[in-house]
Amino acid sequence: MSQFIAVLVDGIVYSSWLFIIAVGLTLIYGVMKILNIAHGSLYALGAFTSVTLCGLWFNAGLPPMGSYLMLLLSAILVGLVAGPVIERGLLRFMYGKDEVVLVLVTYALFLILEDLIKLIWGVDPLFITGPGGESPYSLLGNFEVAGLTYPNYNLVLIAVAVATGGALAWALAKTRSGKLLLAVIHDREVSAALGINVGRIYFVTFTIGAMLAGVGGALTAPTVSVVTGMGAEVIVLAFAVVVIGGLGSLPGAALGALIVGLVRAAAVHYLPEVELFSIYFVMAVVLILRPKGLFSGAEVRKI
Amino acid sequence: MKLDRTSFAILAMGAILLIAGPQLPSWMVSMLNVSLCYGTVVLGMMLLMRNGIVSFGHGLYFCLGAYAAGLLDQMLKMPDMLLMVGAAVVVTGVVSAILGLLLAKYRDIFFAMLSLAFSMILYGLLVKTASLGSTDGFNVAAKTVGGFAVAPESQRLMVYSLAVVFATVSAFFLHSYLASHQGRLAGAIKDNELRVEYMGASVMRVVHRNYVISAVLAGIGGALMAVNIGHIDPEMTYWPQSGEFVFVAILSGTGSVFAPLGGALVFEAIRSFAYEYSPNTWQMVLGITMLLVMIFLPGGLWSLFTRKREG
Amino acid sequence: MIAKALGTMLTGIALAAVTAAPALAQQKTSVKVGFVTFLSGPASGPFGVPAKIAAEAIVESLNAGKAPAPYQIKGIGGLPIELVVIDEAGGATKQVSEYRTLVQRQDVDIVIGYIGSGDCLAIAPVAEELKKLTVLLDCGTPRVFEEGSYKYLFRTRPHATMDAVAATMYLLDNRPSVKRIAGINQNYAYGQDSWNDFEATIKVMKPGVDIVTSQMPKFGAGQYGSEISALHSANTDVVHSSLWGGDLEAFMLQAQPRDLFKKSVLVLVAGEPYLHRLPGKIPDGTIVGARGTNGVFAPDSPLKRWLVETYKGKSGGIDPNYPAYSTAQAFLGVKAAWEKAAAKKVGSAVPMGAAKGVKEEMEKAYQPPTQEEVIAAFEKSSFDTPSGKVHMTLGKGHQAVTGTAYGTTRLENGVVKVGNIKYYDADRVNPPEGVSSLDWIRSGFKR
Amino acid sequence: MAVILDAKGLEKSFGAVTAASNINVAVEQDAVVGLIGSNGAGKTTFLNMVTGYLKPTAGTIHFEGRDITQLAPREITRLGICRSFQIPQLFNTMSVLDNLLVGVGIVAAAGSKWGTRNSAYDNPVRAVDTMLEQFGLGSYRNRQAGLLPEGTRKLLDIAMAMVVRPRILLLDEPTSGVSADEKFVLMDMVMAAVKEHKVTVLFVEHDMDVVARYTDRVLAFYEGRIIADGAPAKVLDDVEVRRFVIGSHAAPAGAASHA
Repeated sequence: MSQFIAVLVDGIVYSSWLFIIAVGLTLIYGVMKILNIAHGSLYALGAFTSVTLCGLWFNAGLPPMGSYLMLLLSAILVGLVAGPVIERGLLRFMYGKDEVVLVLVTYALFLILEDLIKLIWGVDPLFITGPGGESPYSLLGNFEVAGLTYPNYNLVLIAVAVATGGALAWALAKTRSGKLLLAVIHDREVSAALGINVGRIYFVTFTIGAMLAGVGGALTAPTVSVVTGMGAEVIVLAFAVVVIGGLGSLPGAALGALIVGLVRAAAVHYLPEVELFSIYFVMAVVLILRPKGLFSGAEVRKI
Repeated sequence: MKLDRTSFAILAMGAILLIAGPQLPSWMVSMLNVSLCYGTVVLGMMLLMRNGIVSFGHGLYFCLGAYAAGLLDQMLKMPDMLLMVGAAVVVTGVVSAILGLLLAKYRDIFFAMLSLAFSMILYGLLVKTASLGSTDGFNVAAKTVGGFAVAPESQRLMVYSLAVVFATVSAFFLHSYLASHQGRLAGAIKDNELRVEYMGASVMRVVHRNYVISAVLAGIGGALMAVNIGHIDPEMTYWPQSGEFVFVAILSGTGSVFAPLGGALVFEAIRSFAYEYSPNTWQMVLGITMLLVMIFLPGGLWSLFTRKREG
Repeated sequence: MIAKALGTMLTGIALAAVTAAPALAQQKTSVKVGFVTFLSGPASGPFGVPAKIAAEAIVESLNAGKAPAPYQIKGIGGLPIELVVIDEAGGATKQVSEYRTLVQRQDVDIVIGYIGSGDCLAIAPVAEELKKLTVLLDCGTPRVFEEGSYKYLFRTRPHATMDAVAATMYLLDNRPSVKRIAGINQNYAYGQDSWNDFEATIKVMKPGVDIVTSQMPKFGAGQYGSEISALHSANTDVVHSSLWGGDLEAFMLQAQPRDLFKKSVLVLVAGEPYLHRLPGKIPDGTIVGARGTNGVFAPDSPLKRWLVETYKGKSGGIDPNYPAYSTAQAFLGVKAAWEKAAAKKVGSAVPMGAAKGVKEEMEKAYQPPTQEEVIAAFEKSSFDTPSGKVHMTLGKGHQAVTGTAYGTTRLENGVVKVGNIKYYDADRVNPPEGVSSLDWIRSGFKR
Repeated sequence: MAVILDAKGLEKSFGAVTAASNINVAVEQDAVVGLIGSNGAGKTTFLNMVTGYLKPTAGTIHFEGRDITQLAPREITRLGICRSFQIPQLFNTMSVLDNLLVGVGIVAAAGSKWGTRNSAYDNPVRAVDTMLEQFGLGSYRNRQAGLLPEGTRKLLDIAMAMVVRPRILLLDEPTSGVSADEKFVLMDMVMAAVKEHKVTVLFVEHDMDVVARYTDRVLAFYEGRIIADGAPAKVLDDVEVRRFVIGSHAAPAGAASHA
């Protein structure tokens, strides 16, 4: 029983983490039809930036609790700097091209950003730690479930995941910009004909998507050692999540993250041997049963 | 069979490469050899792309072909190059015929993703298989060709010549295939599947057949690569490898069977010189090259040649 | 159009062939060394770049003739060393191509490098085919010389079996009562081998132990929450781990606040390079090794002080870690063999009175040794390094063995110190010639 | 005349929406049947059920006595029921010639499996050229299909259905998007080709002049049902049809005079 609870807790924590990483990916795909491989690099960028900013914060001798602000600031910075630069400087010249070509464009971007990160931060693994070993990961204390200790930071992950998902769902359903966004998702050309500024919507979407990738990276940074190549490891995982859920679907990303998270936690606890390919196995099974993922739009009649 | 100009050119290329082999510096033979193995895989990618389909998991067959070749040496002690390629053809043919039944229904990004999932499952399985060396893989040595022993000093040249022959035959076959009704049908499927069905052809069956052909080409490329490199590991089915095939296919363009072979050579040359002269930023060099090609040559490098014709 | 394309392609090839025609043989003025190490990817930070820094520092110091005895001769045999550095990332397939390029296009004299075991395995037969002296730097797999036998290939550091064997000995010496064993290792060849060796060793040395769980997270997984819970629930006495780099650091960052190590002792077979990076995150009492008598385990000597000093000059004050020591072993091994061969050549070229040809004979003797002569001198040699003496005894004289050491950590004034260090002789922890590592362990360490 | 196509009791509903109910149609060999009705009346649904794009909720469709209700479009095409589309379905990146050669290739590759018809094309290119002339497409032979003007696209779309040797040709609004003076030119060419190959024709049409001029039978659809069926003059004069189908359309009397 206690092991089952551990699976649940581990699974939910991991799912939250996955969701935070995957939600920006699915948003960008939904609106712009770009499966953004460079999402992994933006995630890494968020992590590296937060190491730098938290480092500055701690070195200035400011109160450790402020490091959370630095995490947030890093995500915003990534969104506001990298997002517009990439969208205005590169992607906007590519709209209308084949989806697969767009994937390749972001793959090229991913290769460039990987080396760029290396040039800026070097190849040494970095982590966030204050002069006395403080880290945003352990500052908040622990909680205990089923005889296991968990840092409260995990609750932050869950809270951020729920808040992000909720905020996006609310914004899409209730706000004017959200409704415009839904219109663009539904039909780009008709929206343009109706006078919606599609270019602007793409710009904003990509910036938000980049920011969400940055949030993922910034929140991950305190729990890991930030190292080159971390984006590559994460991106395929995020793909699996959004593909399982249905590309471009917000509830899909949530369900996909939950499934992947729980399956992985169960595998680790009960059958560690299969952990390595459990996720891809789930992905293949889901795609075989539901070719467009769990939450996919209805087929449009062509004739 | 009537030979057109391209068919002649393919055969001429094969003959020239065979004759040039012994005269070229050995590093160039190596580079050509790797490019030909790659090019054979990319020929298969090109066939799929003619159908409007892109696989992000073709490393699966590249790897299966290589492991089929490797296991022939490792387990059955039959280190014959022709048998190795034959084993690769059989294994990739059978596996793709089965997976193709599923995949032929998928398109666009979903095809790409499901094929990616399959390739990653193979990766997981191989990593778990300690008896095959897990991620370290194992070495493959081919010692005979069609039962005839090859002297160690001429082995490199033999491996190269074999790659030339198989790449030439593959290109020749694929060109004839694409020049036939099947090639037109592939383009038709890319343009409008509904109409193809309403003209009485099974899109599924055509896609399935072309998927199997492309998988077998990848398998041949994998087996040739195994013999050429002398070592195989699960990295061959890891996603960046598959991504690289897509990369080379887009870089090359789908205009002619020469495009994948030439594109593979260009890619290999860029990569090799980037490793050498820019060891810290070779990924950036590749990324920028790729962006430039996609922005300025949307039809791939091949469009450089077709443009001249039109101009 | 097609003919034109073909023509362009073939002209290109022909042109390249002409310009690449080998330059006429010249007098040797330097020793060109191809150095291959990870410059990107997860292994670059902890292994690749320290190795590169060490190589550059060592080459600079050797070329200036600043190394202590017995390595005072400038460069290698008086010739300056020229380094060509290549990134090891990209997998074995690419590495074989790059290796061929190094040897055939760059025309290097010696290749030193390779950290990934897969790369080492793949390079081995190619080195043999191209007949190029190649020294493997840091890879761990015992398979290279257990599955093959090579003339041109050397490995100047011991393989990874001794890490597991010595770790078990140290563990049982210090905690004889352990009953429940668990592991967390990356799911790739090195991680699997480390765990299998450790599991086999402990089953031989202490029959009846319980293997409660073996966690094998994906390489680069980053998130270890579930694994930590599983290890916790397993109620284990020992957690064995060969994690390294970012994965190890992430695991420690996540495990430490979760009290995993209150009840379990942690064995980090390759933990030494991270001690200075993780103060406060490595629990006191952790058993650490450095894959040989490297780093903190290296006995004090002029050579060790030389390495630390030259390395720090290049690294901005950071101490060399074990990949840096491995690099020193490779360079010094080659240098020792080369100079031994040169000396032998001169020594055996006895002037025969005033006979004709003496001048020529002497000139020939003072030519740099041929590759075959270096190899002959390298085989079964012993040489001094910053980590002590290295003996090329396995693999027909091509595979090094050294002793190793383990110690226990404790935090002192914010610095992790290693105490209770025990040294293990090479003979105790390495299999004898001709026996595979796993067979040797299962046979109960028969010699 | 023998009945070639026989639909009995066809029903089709999408959830709560009924798109077709109790449709009974028997079409005789060589007939030219017009399908009329306002948008959403069920004409295209009927066409889609006959060609297998939609499966009826109830009822059966027989072609030459064979039940084709559950067959796929491809199989139905192979048996000899071919169609054109409201929005032309072309191979846009290919030349006009290649668009038709695809069909020739499919027929040739199928060999003896091509329904009951002769599948041999002795000289595919010449056969296609003849067809292009017949449809007035000769001058567009090497043009890219995606760049053709709308009327030409319509013609090519119909030619693509003809090239796979139909026994029954279903045309979905062949003259929509075609200028008024081109309509009859287009229909004359199509009808000439159809007569030459002895093909039965059903076509959906909004232009009552076209209907009156070319059909020998008209089916009027309203809310998923057939409300009138018979000779054009009779159907177009029907009160219900005039009220529900034709509405403010052209005066039926003049149209009837053509028939």
